[in-house]
Amino acid sequence: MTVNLVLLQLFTGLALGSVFVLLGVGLSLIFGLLTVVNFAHGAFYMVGAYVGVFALAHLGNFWLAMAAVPIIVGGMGLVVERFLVRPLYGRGIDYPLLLTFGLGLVLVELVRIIYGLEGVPFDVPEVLQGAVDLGIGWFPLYRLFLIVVTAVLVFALWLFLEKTSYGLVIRAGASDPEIMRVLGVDISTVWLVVFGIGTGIAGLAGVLSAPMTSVIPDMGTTVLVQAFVVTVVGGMGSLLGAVVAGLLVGVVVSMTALFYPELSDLAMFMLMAAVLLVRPQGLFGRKGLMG
Amino acid sequence: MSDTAEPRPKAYWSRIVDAIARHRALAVLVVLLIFPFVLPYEALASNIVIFGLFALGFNLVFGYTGVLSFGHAAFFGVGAYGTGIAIVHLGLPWWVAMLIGVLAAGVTAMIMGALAIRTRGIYFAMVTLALAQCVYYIVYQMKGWSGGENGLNGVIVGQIDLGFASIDLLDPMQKYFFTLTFVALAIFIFSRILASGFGAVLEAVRENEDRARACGYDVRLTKWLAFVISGLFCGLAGALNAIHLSVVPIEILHYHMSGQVVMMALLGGMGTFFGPFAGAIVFLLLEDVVTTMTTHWQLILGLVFMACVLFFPRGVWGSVLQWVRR
Amino acid sequence: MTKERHFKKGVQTRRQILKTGLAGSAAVLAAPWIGRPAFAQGESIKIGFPVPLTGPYGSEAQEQARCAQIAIDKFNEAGGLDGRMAELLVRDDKLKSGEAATRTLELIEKDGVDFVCGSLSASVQLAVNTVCAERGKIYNSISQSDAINEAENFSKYTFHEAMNPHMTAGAVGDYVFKNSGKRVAFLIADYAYGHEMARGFKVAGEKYGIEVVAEVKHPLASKDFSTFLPQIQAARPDVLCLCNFGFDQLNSLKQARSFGMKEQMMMVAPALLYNQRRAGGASVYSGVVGATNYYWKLEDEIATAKAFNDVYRAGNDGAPPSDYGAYGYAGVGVLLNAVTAAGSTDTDGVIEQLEAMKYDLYKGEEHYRTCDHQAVQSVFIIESKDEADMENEYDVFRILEKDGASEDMLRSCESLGL
Amino acid sequence: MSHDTPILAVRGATMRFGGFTALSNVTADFPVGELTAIIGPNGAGKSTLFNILSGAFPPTEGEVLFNGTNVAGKRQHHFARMGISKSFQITNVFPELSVQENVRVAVQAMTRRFDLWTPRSRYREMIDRAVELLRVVGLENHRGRLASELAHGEQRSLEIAMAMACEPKVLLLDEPTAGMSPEETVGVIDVILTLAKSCTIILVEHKMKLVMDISDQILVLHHGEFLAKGAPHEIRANDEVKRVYLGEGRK
Repeated sequence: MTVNLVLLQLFTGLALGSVFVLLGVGLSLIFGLLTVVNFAHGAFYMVGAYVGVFALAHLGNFWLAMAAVPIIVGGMGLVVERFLVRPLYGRGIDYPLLLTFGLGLVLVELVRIIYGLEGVPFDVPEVLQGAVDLGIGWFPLYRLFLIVVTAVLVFALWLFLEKTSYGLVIRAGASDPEIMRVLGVDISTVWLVVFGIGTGIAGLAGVLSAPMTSVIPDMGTTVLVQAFVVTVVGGMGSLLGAVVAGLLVGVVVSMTALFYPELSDLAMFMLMAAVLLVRPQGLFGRKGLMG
Repeated sequence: MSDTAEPRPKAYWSRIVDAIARHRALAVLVVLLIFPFVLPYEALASNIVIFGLFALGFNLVFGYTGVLSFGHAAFFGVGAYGTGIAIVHLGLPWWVAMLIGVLAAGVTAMIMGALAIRTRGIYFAMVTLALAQCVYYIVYQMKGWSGGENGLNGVIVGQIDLGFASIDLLDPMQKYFFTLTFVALAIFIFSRILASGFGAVLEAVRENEDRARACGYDVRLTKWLAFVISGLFCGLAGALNAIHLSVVPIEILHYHMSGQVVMMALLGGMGTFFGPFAGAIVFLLLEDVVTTMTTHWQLILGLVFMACVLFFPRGVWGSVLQWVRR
Repeated sequence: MTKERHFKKGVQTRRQILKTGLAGSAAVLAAPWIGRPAFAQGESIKIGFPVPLTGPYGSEAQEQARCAQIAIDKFNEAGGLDGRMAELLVRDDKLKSGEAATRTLELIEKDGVDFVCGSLSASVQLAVNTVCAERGKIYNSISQSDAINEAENFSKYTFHEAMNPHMTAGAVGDYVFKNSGKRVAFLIADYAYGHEMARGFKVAGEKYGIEVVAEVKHPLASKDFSTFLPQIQAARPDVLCLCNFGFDQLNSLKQARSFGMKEQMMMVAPALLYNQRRAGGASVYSGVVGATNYYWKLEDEIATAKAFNDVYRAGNDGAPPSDYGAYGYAGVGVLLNAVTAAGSTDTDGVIEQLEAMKYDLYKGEEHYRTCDHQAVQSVFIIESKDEADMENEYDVFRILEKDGASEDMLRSCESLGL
Repeated sequence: MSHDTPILAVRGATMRFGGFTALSNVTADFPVGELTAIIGPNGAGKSTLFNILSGAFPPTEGEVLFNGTNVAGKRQHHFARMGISKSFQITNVFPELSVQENVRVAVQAMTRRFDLWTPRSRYREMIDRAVELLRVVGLENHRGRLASELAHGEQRSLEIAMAMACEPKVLLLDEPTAGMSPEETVGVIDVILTLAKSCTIILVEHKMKLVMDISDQILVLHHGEFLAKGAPHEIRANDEVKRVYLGEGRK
C-alpha cells in the first residue's frame, strides 16, 4: 500500500462525500425548517434521474436536462407540500413521516409502470467522459465535475439563506414560526418554497448520480438512509453540518473501503452512532430541536 | 366513557367496545382462535399473530412510553437468530432454543437501550437505527453461525412431544395453535404489565417527563426498562418466526423490518392495546391479497398509507374507538 | 425505446399469465387465491413458481414466469398426463427469503402444489429448499448457487437446474487464464454467491499459475464503487474478475470504465446477463467476457433452442428469450417430462425419473448428477459486442467457446459431503 | 444534626449559562417549618435558584445542603425521593390521565416504582391517599375527569396535591397563584397555609401583598445576587429593597 494510494483514497472519499452532501442538503433543509422527516426523499431522487432520462430524450442536451430536472421535481415538491403535507402540520412528526413513506412507495411504483423494471441506460456526456491523471492516480472526470457542482450549489444556497431578504425570512421562520406570524409574513408560503427547494435538490442529485449508477426504480432506497445519516451526523437543519458531515462520511467510508472493504457500509452507521452518543444533537445541530 | 343517560344508536357499540376494553386479552384471544378458519391460509394467520406480537412489543416503547425507535428489527432478528442458531448449530431442544432467542434479544435491548436512552426525539430514532444496522452487519459477518446473506436454513423442529400429546409442526393448523399459545401468553403478560403500577409510570412518563421526574421517578431507568421489556416481546416474536418459517432470513434484521413495524403500529393506532394487532392484520392481509392480484401492490399499499394518514390519523383501531365513543 | 416492449409483457399479472397460457381451458380461469379451481378432468398438476416479480430483478422474474408458462402450454397441448392438465402458480417472493418461505408455505399448504420451481437469488432458493425438503416436495431451483449442492442443504427432493458458480467461474476462468495475462484482481460481492465465484476462478487458475494481485470485497448491493476501484487499479492487474451479479455488476463496470480501467485490463464477469447487458448499454459492456447458460443465437446450431425461441418470439413481438427466462422454461419443462415418464405425479416416481433422465429442452443434452441433483450442462463463454458489430438490438453477445456438458466441471461428490 | 440545622441551604451557589451569570454566589438558609418566599424583580435569578433547590440542575459552583449534607449534582428524582417536592411555574400535570390517577401516580413514586405485575387497581391504600389529598385541595368531586379538562386554577391545585403526594419535607412552589382569578387565589392560599403547618415551604412569587401576608421569611434577589433576607416587616423597611423595587418601577 503506497502513500499515493492512501492519498487517492482520501480524495476519493472527499469526492464521494460531495455526493453525500448533495443527497443530504435537501433533506436537512426540509427537516430543519419544517420538522418534516421526508421519507420520500429517495423517491424524489429517483424521479429526478428518470425526469433526466426523459428530458435528455426530448431536449437532447445533458446540460438542459440537468437544468430542467430540479425545476420539474421541485415543482412536484410544491404540489406535494401544498396538498398532502400541509394538512398535517401541527400533528407531530409521525404523520408526515408516514405520509411521505406512502408517497415514496407510490412514486416508485408509478415509475415502474411508466418505465418498467429493467432500468434505462444513461451515459456520461461526451465531454465529461474518461479519467484524469491527478499525479497520485487516475480519477474520473465526471466525479471532479460533481465536486464542482456541489460546491456551486452549496455556495448558492448559502448566499440565498444568508444574504437575501427571503433567506432571512426563512431562517427566522425556522427559529420561531410565531415571530413570522407577528411580523405578518405568510409562513405557509415559506414552507412551500423550502419544500420545493429541498425536493428540487433531491431531484438534481438523482440526475447527477444517474451516469454513475443504474437508473432503476429502486435506486432511491439506499439513498434515503445515506441522506439521513448525513443529516443526522451534521445536525438536522444545519447547512454547514450537512456539508461537513457529508465529506466526513465520504472519507470514513472510503478509508474503511481501503482497509476493511466489506465493512464500508457499516462504517457510516458506526460514525453516526458514535457522533450521536457523544453529541446527541449532531455536529452542528441546535440543542433541544425535536425534544 | 360517557355517562349520559340519553339513548343513542352508538351506545350499543360503545358498550361492546367497553366490554372489549375491560377484557382485552380475552377479546384478542377470541378473535385469534377463529382466525385460521377465516383467512386464506394458515401460514398467513401464523404470520399475522407473530407480527402482531412484534408490533405489540414495539408499541410498549412507541405508544405507551412515547419513544420512537427505528431499531426494533434488531430484537426481532436476534430472537430469531438466537433460536435458529441454538437449534441448527447447538442441537438444543426447541424450548431451550426459544428461551435463548428471547434472552439474546433482551440482552441486545439492554445494550442498545443503555446507549440510546440519553438521546431524545428523532435522534433517538436515528441512534436506534444506527445501532440496529450494526447488529445487522455483525450477524451478517458471523457467516459460520448465521449463514450470512444466505440466511440460516434448516431451523426444523418437526414433532414436539409433550408427554401427554404431540404436536406436528408440519401441520399448518397445529403450528398455528402452537404459535398462538405463546402469543396468548405474551398478550396476557403484556396486559398485566400495562395494568400494573409500572404501566402507570409509563403513562406518566409519556404524558409528562418533567412532572414524572419531579414526582421522584427515574425517567431514564423507566424508559430503559420499557425498552428491554419491549425487546423481550419482540424477541419472542422473532423466535416464533424462526420456528414458523424454518429459516431465518438476513432481511429480518434490516431496517426495513423496523420501518414495517412502525407502520403497523401507526396504521393500527399507536398507544391503543389492539392497535398493533389491527395494524398487523391490515398490513399483512392487504399485502397478501394485493400481491396476488397485481405486481403493483406497492402502489396500493402506498395509497392506503396516505389515505390513512390524511383521513384516519388515529389508525384503524383508534378510528373505530373514536367513532364508537363520539 | 426497446425496453418498452419488454415492459408491456412485464406487467402481466399472474392471472394474466395463467389466462393467456391456458386460454380455452376453463379449469384454471378462476383466480387461484379465491379458491381451488374447478377440475375439468381430475385435479390439475400444479407447479408452484415463487420468483421476485417485484424488486430489482422483476423483469428477469417475469420472464422466467413467461417461459415457464411456455413449458406448461407445451405439456397441455400434448394432452397433459392422460388428460390431466398442468397449471403454473406464480407467486411474488419479492427477492426476500422470509417472503419466499411464506409463499412456499402458501403454495404447499393452501394450493396443494405438486412441485415447486423457481427463485432468482442464492439465499431465497435455500429458504424455499428448506421449506420444500421439510415437507417432502420436489423443488427445482433455477438460480445459481454452490451451497444448494452441499450436504447441509441437499435433500433427495432438491434439484438444481441452474448452473452453479463453480461451473461458470471455472469455465470462464479456464478460457481467460489460458489466453490472457496471469496478474488477476478480484472484485467480490461479499456474500456466498460472490465468494463461490471467486473460489471457482481460483480453482481454475491454479493450473495456469495465476497471481492474485488484489482482492477487494464490497458489500452486497453497493451503489458506489469508487472507493473500491483505486486499490485494484493500483495493483495493475491484467484481468479483473467481477464476482458480483446484476446491478452490482453493471454499476461496478460503469464506474470502472470511468476510472479508465477498461483500457488497462480485461474485464471478466461469470454471470453475464442478457437483460443486464441491454439495460447497461453496449458501450459499458463491450469487450467484457463471461459465461451464460443460454444465448438465443444458439438456435443456429441447436434445434431445441430454435424451437423454444420460435414459440417465445411468437408471443413476445419477435423478441428472443433471455438466459434466466430459459431457466424457467427448462426448470418446469423437465419436471413435466419426468411426470410424463413416470406416468404420475407421485414424488418418488418423479424423483426416480429425474435422476435417470437425459433431456434436451433448449440447449443440448443435460442430466442430473445422482449425488447432488445438479444439472450437468454446457457452459457458453460469451463476449459482449461493440455497438458497431451488432446486427440488431438483440444481437449483444458473441459466442467464444462451448464447454460441453461434463461432470468434470463440478466439485466432487465427496467434497460436497455427499 | 442539631435542631438548628436548616433543612435546606445553599452555600455560594453560582449558575452560569454560557457567558451569562444567572446567579452569583448566593448563600441562604431555609429553616425547618418556615415558609420562605423568594422575591426579586425580573431577571433576579429567582427561577434559577428555585431550579437549583429543587434539583432540576446543579449549580455551576457552590453547594446545596439538605439537612447539612451536600446534594448538589444528584439527579432530579433523587431530590424528590429525599423529600424535596416541587410544583412548576407553568401548569404541569399529566393531561390525559384522570385527576385521581395524577395524584395516585405521584403517591406511587414513593414506593412501587417497578412493580410489573400487581394491577394498580389493587393499590387500595394509594388510592385512598390520593382521594384524601384531593380533598385537601378541594378537588375530590373531580376525581374521574381528565386533568386536561380542569380549569387553570384547578390544575394548579391538582399540582399542589401531586407535590404533597411524596410526603415532602420541603415543598417548593413556583408562582403557585400565577394566572389565577382572585377567588382561586384565595383558595390556593388557604391550601398553602394548611400545608405550612406540616412542612417547610419555599415559594417564588411576585405578588408582593401575598408574600408579605403569608411568609415567615423573605429572601430578596437582585441581578442574580443576594440582596436581603428577613421577616416581612424587616424587608418592608429595607432601603435597598425599596430602591430596587421603586427603581425598577420607574422605568
